[in-house]
Amino acid sequence: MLEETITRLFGEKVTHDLLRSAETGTWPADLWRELEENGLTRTLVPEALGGAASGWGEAFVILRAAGRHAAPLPLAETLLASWLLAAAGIEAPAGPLTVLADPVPEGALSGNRPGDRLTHRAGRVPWGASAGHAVFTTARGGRTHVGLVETKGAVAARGENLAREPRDELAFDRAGVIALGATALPANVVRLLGAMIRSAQMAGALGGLLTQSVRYAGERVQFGRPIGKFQAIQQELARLAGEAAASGVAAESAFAAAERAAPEPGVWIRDADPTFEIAAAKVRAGDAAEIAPGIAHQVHGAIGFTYEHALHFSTRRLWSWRGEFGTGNEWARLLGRRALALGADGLWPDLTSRG
Amino acid sequence: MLEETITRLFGEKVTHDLLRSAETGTWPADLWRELEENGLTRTLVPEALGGAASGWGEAFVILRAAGRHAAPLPLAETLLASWLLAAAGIEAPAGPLTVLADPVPEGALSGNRPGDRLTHRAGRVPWGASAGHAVFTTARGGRTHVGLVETKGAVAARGENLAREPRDELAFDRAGVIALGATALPANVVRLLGAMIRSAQMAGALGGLLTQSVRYAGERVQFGRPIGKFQAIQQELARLAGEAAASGVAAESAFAAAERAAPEPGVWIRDADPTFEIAAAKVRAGDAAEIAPGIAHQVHGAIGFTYEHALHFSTRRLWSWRGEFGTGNEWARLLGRRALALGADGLWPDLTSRG
Amino acid sequence: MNEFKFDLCRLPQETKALRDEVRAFLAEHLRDYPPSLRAYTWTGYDREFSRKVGSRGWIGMTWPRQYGGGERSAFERYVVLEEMLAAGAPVGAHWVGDRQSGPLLLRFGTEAQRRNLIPRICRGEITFCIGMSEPDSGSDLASIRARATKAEGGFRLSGTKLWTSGAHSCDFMIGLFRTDPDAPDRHAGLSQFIVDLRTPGITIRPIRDLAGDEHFCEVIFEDALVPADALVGQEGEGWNQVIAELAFERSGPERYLSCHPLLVELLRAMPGDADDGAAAAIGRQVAHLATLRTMSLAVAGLLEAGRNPLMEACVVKDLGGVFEQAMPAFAQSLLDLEPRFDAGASEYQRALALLVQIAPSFSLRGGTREILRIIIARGLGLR
Amino acid sequence: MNEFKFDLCRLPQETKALRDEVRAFLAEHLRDYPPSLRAYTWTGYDREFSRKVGSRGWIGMTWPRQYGGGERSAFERYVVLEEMLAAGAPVGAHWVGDRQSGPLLLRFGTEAQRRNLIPRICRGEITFCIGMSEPDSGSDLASIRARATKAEGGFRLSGTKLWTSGAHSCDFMIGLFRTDPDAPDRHAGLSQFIVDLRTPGITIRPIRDLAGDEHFCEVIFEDALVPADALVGQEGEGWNQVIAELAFERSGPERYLSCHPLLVELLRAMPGDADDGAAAAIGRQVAHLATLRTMSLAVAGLLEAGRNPLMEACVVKDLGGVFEQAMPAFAQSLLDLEPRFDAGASEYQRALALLVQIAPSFSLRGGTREILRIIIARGLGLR
Repeated sequence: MLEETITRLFGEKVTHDLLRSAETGTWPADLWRELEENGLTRTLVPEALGGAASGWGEAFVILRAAGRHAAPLPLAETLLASWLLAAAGIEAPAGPLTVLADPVPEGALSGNRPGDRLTHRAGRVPWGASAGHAVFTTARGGRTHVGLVETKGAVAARGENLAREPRDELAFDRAGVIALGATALPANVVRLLGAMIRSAQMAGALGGLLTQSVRYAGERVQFGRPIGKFQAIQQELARLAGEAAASGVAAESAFAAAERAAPEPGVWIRDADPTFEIAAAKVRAGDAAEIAPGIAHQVHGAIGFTYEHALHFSTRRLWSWRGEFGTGNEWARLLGRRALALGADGLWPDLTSRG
Repeated sequence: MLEETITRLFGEKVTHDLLRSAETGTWPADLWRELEENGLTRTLVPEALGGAASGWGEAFVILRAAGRHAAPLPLAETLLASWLLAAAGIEAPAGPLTVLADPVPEGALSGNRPGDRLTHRAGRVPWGASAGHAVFTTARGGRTHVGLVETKGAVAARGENLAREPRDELAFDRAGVIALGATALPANVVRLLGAMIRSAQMAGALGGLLTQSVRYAGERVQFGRPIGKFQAIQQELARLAGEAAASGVAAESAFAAAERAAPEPGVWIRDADPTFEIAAAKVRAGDAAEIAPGIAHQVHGAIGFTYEHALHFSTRRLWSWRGEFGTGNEWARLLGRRALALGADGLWPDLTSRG
Repeated sequence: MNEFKFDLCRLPQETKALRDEVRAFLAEHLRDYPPSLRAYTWTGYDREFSRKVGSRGWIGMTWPRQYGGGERSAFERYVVLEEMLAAGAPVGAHWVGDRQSGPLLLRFGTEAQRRNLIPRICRGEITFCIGMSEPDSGSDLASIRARATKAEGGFRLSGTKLWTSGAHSCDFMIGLFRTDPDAPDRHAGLSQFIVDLRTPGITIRPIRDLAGDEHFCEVIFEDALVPADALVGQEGEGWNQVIAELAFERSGPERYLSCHPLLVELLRAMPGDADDGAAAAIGRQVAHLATLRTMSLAVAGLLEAGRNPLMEACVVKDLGGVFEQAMPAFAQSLLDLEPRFDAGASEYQRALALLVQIAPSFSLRGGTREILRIIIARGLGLR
Repeated sequence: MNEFKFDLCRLPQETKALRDEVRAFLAEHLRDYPPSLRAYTWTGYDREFSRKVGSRGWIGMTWPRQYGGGERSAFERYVVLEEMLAAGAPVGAHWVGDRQSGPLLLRFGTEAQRRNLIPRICRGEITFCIGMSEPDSGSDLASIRARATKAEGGFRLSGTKLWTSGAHSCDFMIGLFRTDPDAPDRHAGLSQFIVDLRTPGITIRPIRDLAGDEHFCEVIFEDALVPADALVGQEGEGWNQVIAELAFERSGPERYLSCHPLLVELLRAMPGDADDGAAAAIGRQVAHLATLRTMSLAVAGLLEAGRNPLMEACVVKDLGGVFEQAMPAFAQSLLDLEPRFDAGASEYQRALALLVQIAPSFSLRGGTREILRIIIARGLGLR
């Protein structure tokens, strides 16, 4: 149901023209409004705070679809930001939101109550200039606090990733903190869940590559028959299908782990730490992002390299997202250090204890 | 000419039966005698010392052919050992020879003249028990000395590599040093030239894999036609051909560099240090040995895994040789450290200065 | 296009106790079983061990109680299987019976065949092999030439089966024979038989493999007479029955755990000060392993739910095969230790030596990788 | 089977001085040319630079003096080429003329064509593009539909050429057109023409690529009239002439140096304390680079010796393509730096950003990798 709704919505609205204009800096206001009206920007917010009170499983479906369609707006960031706010009991302001990937150092805040001031510089903030508000975390007295600031006046420099999605530099200079609240969340929660939302978007983009490539291989005729009939092409498309499927499973598994760790905002069950599944999902998607775009481009031939064709909206996002909220290397190091610490006799019991 | 002679000789003599019996420990005496009679065991020895006075280029042709036919005897080791002896002005004794890969520590020798005694333990000596004599190196007064000992009485343990070639442990206990002489060679000469001779054997084995696989693909019928007609198989055989060709070129290039550095035994031109080319050859062959056997086995299917089929005589040698006289990793580290030291602006000038 | 659909599936909480039981059992019975033998995983053969497994009720776990089965869930079976494989237990003697022959008989066998054989499979008493390939038919099973001819007292079998794993130590073969040489379609006219391998006229010749082991066999039939009730299922329906059987084969934990004992020993052998590059390389393996397991479990869940996830199973087999086949090279990229099996070799080196040699065969088992990918491509709608 | 034969070939000693000259030239003229532009290697376009290169006698180096060539050896040309490419010099404006169009005209052109065009190519004054692909013919060139029809005063060209690199900045196109639509064989009835791109009836539309550059073009011919002497070689022989032309394309240093500027910048960006794993990874790249160069030189030597190393050239192209295509991923495996091209990006990041995006196209240039490998397989005797 949800999947159908969102797929229909993105399918209709995220047109080629929309994607092109978004890449020149135009905010897709209609699409955003549509998402808001369907309650899709607040799915992770409890009803008490005006949200849909859905879980991470629904968020996965939404974000995978957003990734598949390359939806050019900060839906993933907004879902995460509003969830973080809800965890601190803060009502999310209207409009798109973004997050600061790393905790703000203690000294950056002048106090610990609303009305206090934030002085801090953060780079590569997704959609920093388009989002009205940014959500940040900071450690206070051993607890992770979540805070909310306006981005107005804080945009120091515009930037973009390879997919021409905004990645801006925000410089807060005694910016008023609208709200600040304590949570039970881990200190690296934004980077952790950030990696998770990117893994869902990547899984979606990989599925999109597969769909586009299979369709093209069935249509494009060379040497008198569709190229999809050539064994060499079939072998490659089968590999692409495997990469897409594995990334999808790994990402969904990460969201399921997040659902177990955080069945509702504000709750964080330490014994159900989802770091393993999230790291695995980001690593798996990163590896797929190394293989799959090459296959899709190889199948498409020259046309796939033109800006006019839609393929690059997916491949450039994969090349960008694989590095965001931690590269595959970084998350793999974490998994590897963990495995080395568990040792020969600990690896398998640990893996199977997870489900 | 030389290539034809040696190919004919190995082609006739290195039969399946010979290979099988060698793996059970039988010394291929006839084949060895034939090689000796053709002067092929002393090609690198100057005429004054009773050899053929050929260069490293000829040695490459001989060793590549030996690798291609999986010739089960220490021809490579004998060529290297006799060359080392010649470099020290020592006449090589009759029969097969072997080498100790690493220099013997200074204290292992009771003196520095013939008649002195060697007390030393060396593992994984190729054909240690089959070779009558072992050649070793040792550092004395800043110069690399080459020495000769009998292996008789020194065989502490028999061993073998994955290809069931003997790799024995020799324990010399006050063994009489038959001869010892100073040379201009670098301290790591055995490991260095050892890596080079293995790269030639590996190039030969890779060429053998290609020949066997192409022949089999042309003969084996599945689904009504030779499997070599299937595009998926063609793609893989083309890759195999590339790996074999690259390894051959890299190895030949290493021998050419050795010829420039050591145009005759006893000479070692420091400005023409062949370490770069030899390391590159061992790395390239090692990478090929990771890809090519898999392709050859995949093409051959089940029959290739049987002991009765000849394929494994080549694949098991590749799996063994890739680690001998330094793994690809070890030599790659050396090349990498060198490149890092040369830096961004030094890499290309260095590469092109080599030829 | 068919999009592949893996619905996530977690093992039910109840399986925890079972897992602990299996681990205790393995700890006890495999205490001195070395890594170099564990590396054989499901090709390790030990009738004694299989009888012990049977006595615990871990063979035919999902089958009806009336035939000696356990009527337990597919998940419980999955847990037992993956624990056995991860530990490298010698499950070879009951492997085929539990995985293929039992399900085949339950589905297509006569009541008498089931009563006679299934309970003995469950007890780990009898062992099976699969006779499909022939000298001139590898991946192309429709080209089978071995014949079964109706005769006084049953069928006479003649011809040669090749690459039959473990035939020399098995009691029965489920063999595919041509019963109608004149059938118009190459896939028609084939039938399956349960062949008692002690039947006169059968010669079994083990074939030594490159690693020195005898695992494959050639089985020669010279007018060997089997009774009429050796026929399994319908005469002439052998092809369709085999296809159904192959599907059982595709996505179990054996599809990505064949080299698991090596990964375990690699972790044991790694130096304490592994650098960042090594840590990342290991982490990447772990990520792939975890993902494959999740995918494999998803397929098991779909099967348990009565769905037919044929393509998903193919994808797991393909990815799993690439993963496990690459493991020996991965190990060698991290540790410069020679693969060897002679006297001075460590257990890690022995396990590595075995797997370096046999891993290339993993992409041949149950159809080559190329054919598997063509099946997947068809599943994507390409043909 | 044809065994591939690479006879090693060292550059003659005389080339040293030339190499130093080229380096001095590049040091002077590219002093401020940044890595992010060097990453374009032979797609970098600068007429001014090409004229300077021409004035040094480094275009048409091997051609006869009577047409303005240098009558120098293939090795001297190789040295100039590899120095230019390794430095990432913008050779795009003379690239096609020097590499394909000049040799084509020398081989098949009329005396008048040679006298008119070759000297200007040598001076770096005129630039060429190749018009082969069309909307419905990618790798399958025999399916070309653009037509040349005999007319008063020459030929009338109609149809569309696609993926013509650099047409919008070129003076001439060497185009393949169908002159005999009724030829029985698809490969027959094709002819090559030199088309002055200022000819009325020609519309050139640059096509923006995924990285934001305009390099490809669509060239539309609407009854464009070219003179009769625009025909190159024999009418109807276009296919065979093109095949000969493709062979020039296969094994030069451009087949493995397309990402070289990135490798250089990666070395610059590496931290001083690179660990063993990183060192080994870099060493492996160096080993492959050195081997590819030796192979490519060997092919150059065989060509210079009058041999026809077609298959060897294909092998170099295949291996070189895999090597250079993998370079961006390799760089990313060593350094966790984002590929980006916005304001704050470093030169390394910009070079990486470009190559991450365009490297996948390297296996399409001059025929796809699949087709190349099928050609190699045929060279092995498989068909």
